[in-house]
Amino acid sequence: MAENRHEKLGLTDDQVLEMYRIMLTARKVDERMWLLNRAGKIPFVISCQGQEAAQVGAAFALDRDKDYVLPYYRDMGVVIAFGMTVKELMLSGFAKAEDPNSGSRQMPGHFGQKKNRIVTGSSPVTTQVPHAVGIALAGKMEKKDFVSLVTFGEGSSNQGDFHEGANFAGVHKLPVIFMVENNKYAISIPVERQLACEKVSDRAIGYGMPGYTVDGNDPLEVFEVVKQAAERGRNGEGPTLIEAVSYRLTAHSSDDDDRTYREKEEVDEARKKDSIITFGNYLRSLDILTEDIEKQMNEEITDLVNEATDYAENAPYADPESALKYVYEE
Amino acid sequence: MAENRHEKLGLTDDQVLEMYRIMLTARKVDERMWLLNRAGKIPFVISCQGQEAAQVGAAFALDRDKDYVLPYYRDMGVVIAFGMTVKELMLSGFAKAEDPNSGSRQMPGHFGQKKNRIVTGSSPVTTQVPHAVGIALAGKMEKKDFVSLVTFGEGSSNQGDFHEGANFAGVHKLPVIFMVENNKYAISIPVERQLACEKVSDRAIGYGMPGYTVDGNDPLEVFEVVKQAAERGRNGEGPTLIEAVSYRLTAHSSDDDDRTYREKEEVDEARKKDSIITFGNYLRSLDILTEDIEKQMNEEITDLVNEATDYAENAPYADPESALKYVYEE
Amino acid sequence: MPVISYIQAVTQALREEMQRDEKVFVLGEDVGKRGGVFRATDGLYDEFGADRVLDTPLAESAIAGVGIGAAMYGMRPVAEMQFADFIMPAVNQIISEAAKIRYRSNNDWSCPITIRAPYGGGVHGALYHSQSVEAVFANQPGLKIVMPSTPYDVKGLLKAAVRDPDPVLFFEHKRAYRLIKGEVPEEDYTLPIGKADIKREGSDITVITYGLAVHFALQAADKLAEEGIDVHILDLRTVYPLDREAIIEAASKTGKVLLVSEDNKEGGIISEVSAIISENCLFELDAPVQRLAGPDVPAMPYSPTMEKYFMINPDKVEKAMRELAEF
Amino acid sequence: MPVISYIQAVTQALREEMQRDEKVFVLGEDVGKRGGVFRATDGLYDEFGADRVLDTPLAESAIAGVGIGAAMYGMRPVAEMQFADFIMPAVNQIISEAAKIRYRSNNDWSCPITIRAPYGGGVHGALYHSQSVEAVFANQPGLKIVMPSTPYDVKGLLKAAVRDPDPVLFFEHKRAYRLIKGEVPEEDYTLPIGKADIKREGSDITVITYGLAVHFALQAADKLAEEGIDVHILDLRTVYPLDREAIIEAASKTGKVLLVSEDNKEGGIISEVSAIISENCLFELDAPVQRLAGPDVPAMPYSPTMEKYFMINPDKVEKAMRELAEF
Ligand SMILES: Cc1ncc(C[n+]2csc(CCOP(=O)(O)OP(=O)(O)O)c2C)c(N)n1
Ligand SMILES: Cc1ncc(C[n+]2csc(CCOP(=O)(O)OP(=O)(O)O)c2C)c(N)n1
Ligand SMILES: [Mg+2]
Ligand SMILES: [Mg+2]
Repeated sequence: MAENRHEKLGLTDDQVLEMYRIMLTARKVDERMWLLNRAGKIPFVISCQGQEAAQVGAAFALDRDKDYVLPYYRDMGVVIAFGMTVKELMLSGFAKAEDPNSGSRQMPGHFGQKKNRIVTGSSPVTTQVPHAVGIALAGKMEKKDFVSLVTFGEGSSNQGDFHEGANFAGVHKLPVIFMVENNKYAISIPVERQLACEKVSDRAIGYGMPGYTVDGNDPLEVFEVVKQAAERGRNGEGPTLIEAVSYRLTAHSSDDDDRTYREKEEVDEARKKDSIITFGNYLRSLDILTEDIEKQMNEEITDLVNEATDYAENAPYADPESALKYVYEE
Repeated sequence: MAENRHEKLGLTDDQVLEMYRIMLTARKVDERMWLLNRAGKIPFVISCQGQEAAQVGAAFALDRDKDYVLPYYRDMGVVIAFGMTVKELMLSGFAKAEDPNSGSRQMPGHFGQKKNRIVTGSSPVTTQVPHAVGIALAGKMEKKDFVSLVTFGEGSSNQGDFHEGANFAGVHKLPVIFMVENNKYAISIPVERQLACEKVSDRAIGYGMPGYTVDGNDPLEVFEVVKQAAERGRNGEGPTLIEAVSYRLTAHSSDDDDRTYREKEEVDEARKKDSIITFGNYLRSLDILTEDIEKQMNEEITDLVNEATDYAENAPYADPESALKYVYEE
Repeated sequence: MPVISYIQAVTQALREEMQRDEKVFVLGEDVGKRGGVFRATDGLYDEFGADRVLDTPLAESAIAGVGIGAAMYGMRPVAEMQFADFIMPAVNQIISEAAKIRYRSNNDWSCPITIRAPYGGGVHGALYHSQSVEAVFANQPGLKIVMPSTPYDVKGLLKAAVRDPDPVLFFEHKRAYRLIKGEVPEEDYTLPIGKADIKREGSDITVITYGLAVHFALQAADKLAEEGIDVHILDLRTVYPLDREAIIEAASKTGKVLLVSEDNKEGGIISEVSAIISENCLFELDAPVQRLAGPDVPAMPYSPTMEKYFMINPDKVEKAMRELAEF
Repeated sequence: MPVISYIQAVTQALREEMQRDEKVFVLGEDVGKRGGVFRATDGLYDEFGADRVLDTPLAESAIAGVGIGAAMYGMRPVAEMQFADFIMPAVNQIISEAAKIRYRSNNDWSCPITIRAPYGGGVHGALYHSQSVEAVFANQPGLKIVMPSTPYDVKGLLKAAVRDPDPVLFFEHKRAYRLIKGEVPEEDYTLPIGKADIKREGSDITVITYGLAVHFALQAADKLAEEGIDVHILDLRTVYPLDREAIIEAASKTGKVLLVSEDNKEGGIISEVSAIISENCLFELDAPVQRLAGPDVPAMPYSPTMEKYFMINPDKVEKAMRELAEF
């Protein structure tokens, strides 16, 4: 039996089970999206696969009734944890009018849902970083005690907006958590041809904030460091930079073919550390994820995904002329 | 008598005297520009005062027949060392047609002179940083062994272009020397409200390069570290980040009034460390800058500045219609 | 009514909006203690403190981006770009983000930010402190671009911009700052963004312009009036999206139209004005729609000779008006 | 002559220019081993190696800025922006730097860079993978903007861009990449940047357009020909600076002009075309100059219904042509 690590972090058995359920839900939605794409039913998929642990670990470390998240396109785990439903995700995948993220104006993965404090995002990478700083600034001005969590890929940490946003947060000691999901690739470019530093967290000192690199396949490690960062933020101690290292298990997107630039062996090796397996094993070895629970969970999620798929597939497209709406306030 | 420090660095007495001469020349040209500005004869001045030691120390550490410099607007010391004449500087100050930097299209301080490998610069800060990387890249592709030196203020190190350029140079191990002239202010903003890091050189590790912070009032300290950086660059060991700390002795520019945001006492204190005084004293104490030499040097420089002023004042303006030239190759 | 300068109108508008609404705050380079390099935020730091008159690091993309984040949260940020020329690093935040936030979220989120910047030439500012940059943004639905000409318009439109639920770029002519003075009421008022304004009624020729050039046109019109040429002057005020009705009406009124802009000629705001007229008023026109603008060189040079050659001025406007009147 | 696709013409031009001149090199995101996300640089990595087909970090301002530095040194960089939508972070480098280097240095320095980017919609690309961005840059003297419509033009103009002594933005329509095929000679040739091209001679109405819309116009013209309406089609090819003579000639030829663009309507390239016509051809016109363009919304949505609503297509062009012919 493995050592119980989550208790020390203040997490109950129910909570870790819930974390696992969300990770698994994200994975299953993602897998379904690929099937639908290959069947010609949805035009585009971009995956969370391999990053669910970091996403759900981070989300659980926040106050999901108060804090703001600025996810990037892979963060299905974050947005499910923050309240987006599987049906809503499927509506987005099928580009249907009811998609709450964008009313089917944006591709899937471009999350946004105000009622859940999921801040609308775009395609050009890293633009959300200064937004997270601005939201934290607003909170500070209004004497609120929320924090903002912004995520992005390791490649995206090379954009100027990362640098400018991080320094701004550092100077003004704002409660922002910058979390890099280092999945070792930016499309075809491996991390060592993307970044000259050893760890992305090495950049933290340049902005006067602490930096941590953690195992992104371990939701508990991520939970712990994000929890501390959120506390620092709420205490007025400023921002934190966190790097969660995992691996991108799929091609970059449904338009990509990763066999042209990386070896199958490398991917297979990474699959062994897949958090769905490793965190599942942790929970199994502690008898938290029992056979019964697992069976039931699988069934529930599958039902959810099936229903959502059916619903979304049959849902109506937006009216053509609705393309004219909401350029400005109406 | 002070300890002789320059010999160990491989600098002869003549060379350090020449360094001092260029520092003093830059200072005197700058002082004259202010007088001319106050007399209503030239519309704008932006100063090198307080940064001459770093500029000349760095320039002397390079191969001035081979290396490229991408100076910023305060770098009169750099460009004089690289071959720009006092007359040329005055032509630029007076906005006369013969200004070699821009044919009087740009304000003074916007240096550029191809024959001396002084790369043309603009007003938006930090854009020159990626250019320096591109020039180093070209050199590497062509198997040349020159390095490029790019300078900018500490405030400007917050621009995205610094981050993007530095990381690019780091990944591709290019022979670039990034030198921050930290003069403690960006217009009215003191460094501690500009940067969240303790030292700008703390940013180096984020780009996988060594970073050094040195006394920018000491041309020998700057010389030493830039010399090493140039060697690293030529040996294919990649870029270096150097921070030279001094103080901006004048207002930001002739349009600024620094009394609105900083105390006279602070400026007076900084004046005591003025390199023109301290490096002068070093040379005097070693009997290198004797009374005779100093007198003669002062006279020569004053004559040079006088002649240049007269020449530039009487030189013709550009033809109005020449504004239409050189938008594209002609 | 008190007479104040163009820049005083900026400061007054900001002060009053900050007093009116706690969610309004100012951010930018040197806007705090220094009160801005042009002193547009003069006194605000003392009145509202460092938190609401926020000196930022030197990074325009962050100034815009942090402001956008705060605006999405529900604040009313007024970001200053020190010179319009230095808005370029923030283009991605403005075009990809601010302009598209409402649309891309299907009206779930919005971005009520105002971005102010001094633009324009004739101040020995050389290539990078003289530019007109509006054309870069004047094709981005979701944005509004305001370029006022008088203190009255500045104050009313800046207040409207701050209260606007969508992003507004507010470009102030830096040479107008101290040169242009005018009456401004003491009571609170706003002016409608998106509406052009007739600055002079006339019947012989129509001049459509904006910014400092409005004053050049007014001066030239006074001269031509002595010769019996009666000039109608429309001040666009909002250059994007344009006030099509006002343009069509003004062009149709005289059938002879001169468009004036300080910006380069090709691809400027007045090209769109011309296209609107062409689409709608062809059979009302008695002469080709003329454009007077800067030459197509990158920007105006530093040297006084070349700067003067580039800049439009009352004489150039007068000459173009006379030629059109005589057509 | 061999028939190749639009994207093959891109690749051929790059390969041949790299073979011809050692100073030519390619840089961008995923251009190396991956051969580009659209495979425009397919095979170049194997032929020329990692140094001349340079995978860069994910940072567009650096891609442009490093390219500009190399160009100032004397190289001939061809930078790729992965999508035109992602050129926005590089706007400062392109507008403040590339465009102004020759001018600001009084001809001492120059910047012979080519910046390629796939633009345009109709590929389910949604808001940020469908945009036309040319209008952002089409008011910046010092730049040239090329937007070819056929494989022949692509190859000849891309080669000309690489050899051009000044910065060229080269926008390739991503839907044309595999859709449009055409004959391309095997011998080396270039086409003149700055020159429009008559794609169809006709005498009843004139259509002026560029990019993929040229093909829509040609298709529509074939249909109208059956009804006896003879359409003249001018392909701008270079959208900045515009070929004024060719525009004036084409407009004057029929007196009825339809301008077509996939971009939003207000402030686009065709506004300037209209202004040129208005200034020069007023008395040759038999109908108002019409514009057919995308609606003024930020960009085309993802959902197929709304995307189709936004995009121009042969039917919309045909309808607008017929209306004009019947005017
Ligand atoms: C500004 C910008 N440039 C280019 C792209 C195209 N693009 C989309 S994702 C991507 C790679 C991102 O890599 P990384 O940041 O590591 O995130 P990952 O996809 O690996 O999670 C690129 C180049 C983009 N979306 N935005
Ligand atoms: C992109 C950009 N933004 C703003 C300015 C206006 N500006 C000119 S110098 C300056 C301060 C620069 O400070 P620093 O980098 O520390 O250099 P210093 O002047 O102190 O040498 C500012 C804000 C500019 N030139 N470019
Ligand atoms: Mg990645
Ligand atoms: Mg400084």
